[in-house]
Amino acid sequence: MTMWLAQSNAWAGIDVTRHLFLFSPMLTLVCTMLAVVACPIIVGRSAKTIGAVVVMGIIASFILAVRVAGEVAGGGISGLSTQPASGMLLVDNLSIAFQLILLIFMGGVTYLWWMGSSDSEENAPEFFILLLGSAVGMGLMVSTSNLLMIALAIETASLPSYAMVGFDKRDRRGAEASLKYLIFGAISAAIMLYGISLLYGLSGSLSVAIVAQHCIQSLASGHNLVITLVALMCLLSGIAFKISAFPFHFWCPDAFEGAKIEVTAWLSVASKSAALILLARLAMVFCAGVSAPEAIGMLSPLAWGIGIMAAITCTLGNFAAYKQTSAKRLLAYSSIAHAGYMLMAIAVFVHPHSDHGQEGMSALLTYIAIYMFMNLGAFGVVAMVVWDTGSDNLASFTGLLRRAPLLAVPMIICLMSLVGLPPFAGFIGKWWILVALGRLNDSLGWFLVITAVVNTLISLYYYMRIVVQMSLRDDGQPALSFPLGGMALVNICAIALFAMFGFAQPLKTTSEQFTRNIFDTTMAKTVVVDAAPAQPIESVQR
Amino acid sequence: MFRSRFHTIVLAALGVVALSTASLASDAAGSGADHSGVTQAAASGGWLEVLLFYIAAAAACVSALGVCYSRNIVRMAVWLFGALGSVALLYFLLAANFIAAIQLIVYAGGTLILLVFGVMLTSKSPWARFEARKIEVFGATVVSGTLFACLSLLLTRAHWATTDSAVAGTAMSALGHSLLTTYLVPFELAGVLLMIVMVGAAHLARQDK
Amino acid sequence: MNGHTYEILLALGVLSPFISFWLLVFIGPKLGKPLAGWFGVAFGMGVPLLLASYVLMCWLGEDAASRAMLAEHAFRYHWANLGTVPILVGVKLDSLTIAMYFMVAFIAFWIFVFSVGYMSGHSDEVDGKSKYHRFFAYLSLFAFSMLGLVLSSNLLFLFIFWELVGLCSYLLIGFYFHERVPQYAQMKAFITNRVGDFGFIIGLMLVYFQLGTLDLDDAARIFAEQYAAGTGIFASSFTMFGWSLATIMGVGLFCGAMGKSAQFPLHVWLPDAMAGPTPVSALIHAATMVAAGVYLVARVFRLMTPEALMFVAAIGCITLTLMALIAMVQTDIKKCLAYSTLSQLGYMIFGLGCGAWIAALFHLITHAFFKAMMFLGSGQVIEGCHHEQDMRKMGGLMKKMPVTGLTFLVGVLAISGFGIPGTNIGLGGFFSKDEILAVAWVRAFDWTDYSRHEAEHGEHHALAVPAIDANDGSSHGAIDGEKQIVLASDPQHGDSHAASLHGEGHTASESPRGLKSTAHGEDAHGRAGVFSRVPAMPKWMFYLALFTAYITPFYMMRCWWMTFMGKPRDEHVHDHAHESPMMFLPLVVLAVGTFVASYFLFRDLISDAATAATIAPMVLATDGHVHSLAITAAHHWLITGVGGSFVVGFVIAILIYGRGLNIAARIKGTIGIQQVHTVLENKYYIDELYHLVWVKGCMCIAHIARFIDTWVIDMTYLTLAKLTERLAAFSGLIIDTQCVDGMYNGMADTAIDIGEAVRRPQTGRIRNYVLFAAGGATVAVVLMLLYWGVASPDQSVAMLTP
Amino acid sequence: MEHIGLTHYLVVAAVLFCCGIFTMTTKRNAIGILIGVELVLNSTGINLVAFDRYMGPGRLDGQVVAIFLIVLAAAETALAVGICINVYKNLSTVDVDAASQLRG
Repeated sequence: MTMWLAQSNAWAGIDVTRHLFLFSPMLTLVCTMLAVVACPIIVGRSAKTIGAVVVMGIIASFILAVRVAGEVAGGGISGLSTQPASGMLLVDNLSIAFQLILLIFMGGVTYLWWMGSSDSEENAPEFFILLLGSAVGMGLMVSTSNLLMIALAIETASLPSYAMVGFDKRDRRGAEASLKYLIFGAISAAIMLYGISLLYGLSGSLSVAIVAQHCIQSLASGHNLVITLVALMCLLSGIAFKISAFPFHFWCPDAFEGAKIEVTAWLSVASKSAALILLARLAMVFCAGVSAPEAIGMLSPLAWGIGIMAAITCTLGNFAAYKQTSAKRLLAYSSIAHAGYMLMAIAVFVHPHSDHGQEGMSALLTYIAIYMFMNLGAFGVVAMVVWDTGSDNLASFTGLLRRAPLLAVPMIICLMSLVGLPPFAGFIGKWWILVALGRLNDSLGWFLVITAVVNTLISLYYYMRIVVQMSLRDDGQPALSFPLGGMALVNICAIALFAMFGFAQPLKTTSEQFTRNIFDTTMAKTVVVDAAPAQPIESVQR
Repeated sequence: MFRSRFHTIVLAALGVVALSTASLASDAAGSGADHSGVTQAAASGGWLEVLLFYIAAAAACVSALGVCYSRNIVRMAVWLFGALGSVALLYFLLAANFIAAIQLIVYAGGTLILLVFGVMLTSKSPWARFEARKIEVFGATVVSGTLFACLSLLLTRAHWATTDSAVAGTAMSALGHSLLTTYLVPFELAGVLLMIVMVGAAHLARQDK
Repeated sequence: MNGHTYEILLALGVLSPFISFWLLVFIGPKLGKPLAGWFGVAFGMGVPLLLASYVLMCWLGEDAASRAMLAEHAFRYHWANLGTVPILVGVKLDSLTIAMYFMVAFIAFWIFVFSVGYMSGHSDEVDGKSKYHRFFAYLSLFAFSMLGLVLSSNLLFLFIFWELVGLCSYLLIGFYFHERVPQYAQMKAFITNRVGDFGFIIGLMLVYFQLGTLDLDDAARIFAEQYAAGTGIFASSFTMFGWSLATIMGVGLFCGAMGKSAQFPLHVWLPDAMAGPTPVSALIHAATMVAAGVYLVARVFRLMTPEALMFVAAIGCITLTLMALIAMVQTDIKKCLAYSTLSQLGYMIFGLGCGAWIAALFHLITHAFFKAMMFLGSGQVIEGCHHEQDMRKMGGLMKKMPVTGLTFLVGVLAISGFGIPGTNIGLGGFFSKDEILAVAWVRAFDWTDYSRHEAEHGEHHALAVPAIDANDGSSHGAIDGEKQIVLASDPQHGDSHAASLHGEGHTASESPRGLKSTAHGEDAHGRAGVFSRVPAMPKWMFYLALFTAYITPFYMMRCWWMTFMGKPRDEHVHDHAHESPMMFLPLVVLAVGTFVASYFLFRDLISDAATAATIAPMVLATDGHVHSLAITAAHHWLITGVGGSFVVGFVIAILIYGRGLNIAARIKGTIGIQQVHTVLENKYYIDELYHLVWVKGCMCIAHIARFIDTWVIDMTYLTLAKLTERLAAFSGLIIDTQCVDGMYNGMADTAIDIGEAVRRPQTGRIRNYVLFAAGGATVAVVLMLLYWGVASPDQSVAMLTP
Repeated sequence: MEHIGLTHYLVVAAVLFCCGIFTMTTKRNAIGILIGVELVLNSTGINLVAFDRYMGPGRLDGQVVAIFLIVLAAAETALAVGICINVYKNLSTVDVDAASQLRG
């Protein structure tokens, strides 16, 4: 007791105000959530009111995130904890970049919801509490390097998602989807926690940096080798579940098909990319944990593990998408495939020969940013078709080019971009991943390059099916009625895809800026990372 | 019917044993916090600890196997209760009194009751049973059996980041302190999470107007 | 003009049809039948034509120095990095670009105008929906891609536009996709082009990896430097078919051109592509797109080794001969023109391969004018005769369609190389084709293998072929009057390096390669990279080209005569024949354009552009006009022979077809003996003679060639197509589902089967998922245990630094 | 009698873990599967607390995680029961095998 009392003011010397500012984007989301909780009591349950509150919250959070991004450009901190080394909560270029993407996407999803559901939805507060909750979880997933926080953040992201998938209580399919999602998620989480407990036992710490060092030692010495791999496998299962990587992808199509379209869009991008960035961060820590040259080769099994997982994931996603008739399900499989491509980028920087960690990282960030627009556009169009025709079956798309050219053309652009054809941004994303892989210049890199290219060809087919359905088949159905705002949304996405292709270099430069210095923060070194003293960020006492 | 009654008796006995040995275990571990909250020095509990461990471990294993082989959901829940109690006992033996307490209070007292509510609300008859196919049971047996073999092999041979002997348990105040310093963020996040889940669960379970 | 005005105007001209495309896609159906077409004319092509004309006028006002300045300081947008190689996008600003740009815009504009009239007479409804606007949308997209292709300063973007152009071609060939033939034609075109593009991609990869840039100018400069220093691609010991890596790069790039310009053996798609609407044939498959291959070769000329160029020449030579022979037996008016196009493309490629860069491109431009015109004329005829394409049913249309007939005749004259030998009077082909032949003659008969030559004569030896600057055309050549072949070179360096070929080759052989790389890098732009050894050409190439020069006038005249002269053979067709006034305006304009193009502007512009190409191994040209060769006795026969070839051809054609189809009908029956007899029974002894000497022999070869064409090559493609049809079907899906439904076999089934297999675990049952995952994990753990074993506690641990 | 060490606890945890896996894969009742999950979580808890005990003085990371583990389990169960009730309302059963409309 005295021991603790002696340093009773553990927070002395920590500039809590500053930390609170740096973590303000996520805090703002939590506050927005509280506001939404309070709203029904104060102003009633009107969907529009709730929507407005949420939009304001998102905007505020976005503005703060932009400001924070400026602050942390030189290096990040590990904060809001008396033990910064534990890496409980990080803010750095990587986390803020993802939070920016997340907020933009959340704005898009909210907008989609506004158009589709705001008139009929009676449970808007609940929906937004869940949406904001999962956003907070995803935001935290990318800004931590502590095993406990990882588990908690994943759960915070997952639990609301289960409820969102089954949000429409009258929908039988939604109920079924949420049940499957829940059970699969619960099992993955349990197994992941078991793995975390083993890792804790092996390393005596929850900080990923220390865990990584111990793991690398085990791998290098062959000592504790198998148990380490088992523990890592368990940990990976929880993350792979969020990524929906093979063999934890089974929930994905079912949950996506059963969920409401806004939720599907949200999960397909936000939850996957959050998990991908989390995995990337872990991978980076593992690389950084290698301080002895002898141990470097030990990363190879990890790289191969992730690489093979990536290859199977994208191949499987593409093939399984072949005969789907539901557009949502097709896009679900497509998102599995894309998760596979993005996993490839992660394999880059676990790779022992890789000094291209940053390259893989910036490729991943770029891909996620592009992927966000592609999916928002595609799901937006699907949403509008569903609203009008009541079905997401491919048959509903028949003759869309005539019935609603302003939807069909963006859809075609988004799909072409998903394939990765120039001149759309999807090409850029894929290209940089391939470049990063190719520059590894070893068998894993080339294996993945070939897999990716072959998969791109395969995927052409099923995306084309939608295009064909829209442009060539026509059964004379009347023109589609769609909200003007929705049309604007999908067209903006399509234009963004063009623009990102045109401004590829600025895009690349930006994403490279956002991946600078992340290494040190990830290792929870907690202090100013940028060597340049020009913009010192206050160091945190340990 | 006889079978079920037998099981119930066994379970009840286990429960009684578990609860009554809890305080024993706490003492045996020699690590309970005294009233001032300062931890005592570690002292191996000798034969009592060994005995209690084997009782608790056996109870936990039997309960877990009971969960596996129960075909009825209510009985599974009861077996789970046994398992939770035994685990709480193990926590006591590990000198983690606080965890043991919340294991009993939150887990056995809250979570399990919630599960039983779930069972009651979602069954036409609480004794309804869905049988898995034989092949599935067989597959699952093989998989989990193999898994257990491998795991126990690995767990016993591994080098853990531990010292050789047990040390004194930590005081509850230390836990509380660390929750508000090092683990402040997870602590708050858990609060947020519980609120979200409450809202979500309430929404899903609520009867629509 | 100054600054970047040129580039901005040219780029705007590219953008305009693109915007027009989108607008037509969206508001086209609302605009309705004639209006959508006029919209396309105005925005799709009118704006680019205005801009192109303005730019051309301004460009002509610039002197050589300021042109070089402008090209030097052209704006480059840093688009992205491929790996570490920056991709700079910009406008390739030189005389060739301007000339091509203007040509494309001009011809395309008039074809757009023609299309408005042509399409109004065609049923364009599929399933009750009008596709009228779609036609103009596709045309606009094509215009965008083609102009973009011409402008691109970067090989990657050139390739992207290249593919876009191919896509438009595909879409337009299959415009009547509800019919069977266009479906197959579009598929064939697409597949064949992919074969070529495969080579193109290999070439691009080599450029990217070996030269480290994709910019045309940079690539050429680095190529030259690497040659001089013996590094990079020239240091590679890799060979294939006896070709070095550098040659493979050139050949690979040329493969792309082979596909697009339909060179043997990839030519098969072009005749079938005539299934598309006639304006499309005129625009894409005669004037512009097929010329893109030639344009590409001209652009990458500087990246070609002499061996690669030899390959180019050989392919061109084979193409021009075989296709001309086939053209002789065609009865379909469009097919006849198609084969003639093939043959002429062969001429251009052959010319480039010989080094007759200027002549080949000049031929490209004049050919574009008159061939577009002829296709439009044929469209007019077909339209007038109610979709009758068989020339045997035509005849005597001159009275009904005088404008069409006369303009068509102009085209026939131009393609045949009509002109008066010894004078400066003639039409397009007269200047260009004959010059190609002259260069070929020099390369075949009067060429010294320079590496050997230098070894013998050492550094002081005078150049074997005296040089004249291509532009001033002055007579340095007077030293050896008989050889007027000029090595076009940079005007600034004209004096010192007049014959850059020899001067440079010489230097290269003198100095040790490694030592002079830096010294060379500096002025490499002006003159380096010239190969020390340029081999002479085999003589058969020249003979074949010469031979074809006689065939061309024959089949063209035959075509014209059968259609317009003689007596009407099908009253029904004849009665219907009429001329649409809106459609003959473009004909007249293009006919006048043919005259103008033969004399003004283009020749000079291209010679000017050739200066930039001096980094190339060799650029050969006569000093302006082919007849200047006439000053030597040695060339008299060549000039007379070539210049007069059209007379021979015309006479033969008129003799055969002058009196209707009787003879021709019999000739067509040569496969059977009875028909041969009928032909032999023909009263015209002179015809009989020609028949025996020329026609039958040629026909025989023609039929053999056709047989090869139809069976061997087509069959190969069919087999190949089976394998690739799935791939093609992917793209086919864009426009046509019927094709795809027919091609659901093969790879698709396999892929779908895999898909099914993959989905099988997806039973929808959660427990199965879990068991599956857990089982997999267990297996993995067991395997790991078996492989590594359990780490024993006693094992000594080499702890690493934490 | 022998000394009770870390591995004893770990093996007990492994038993619970494997029983949990078995339960997940053989129970058709959704709540049954959740009970399996609870078993796995409990085994995790034993692991964590046992490691803490044997890791030296002043270590309480494992215990803290165990606390959060219990919180997570509670949260998950609450939501799970909500979802199960929702499923029951729609499907009239919580047999997960009945929930196979979404497939393929």
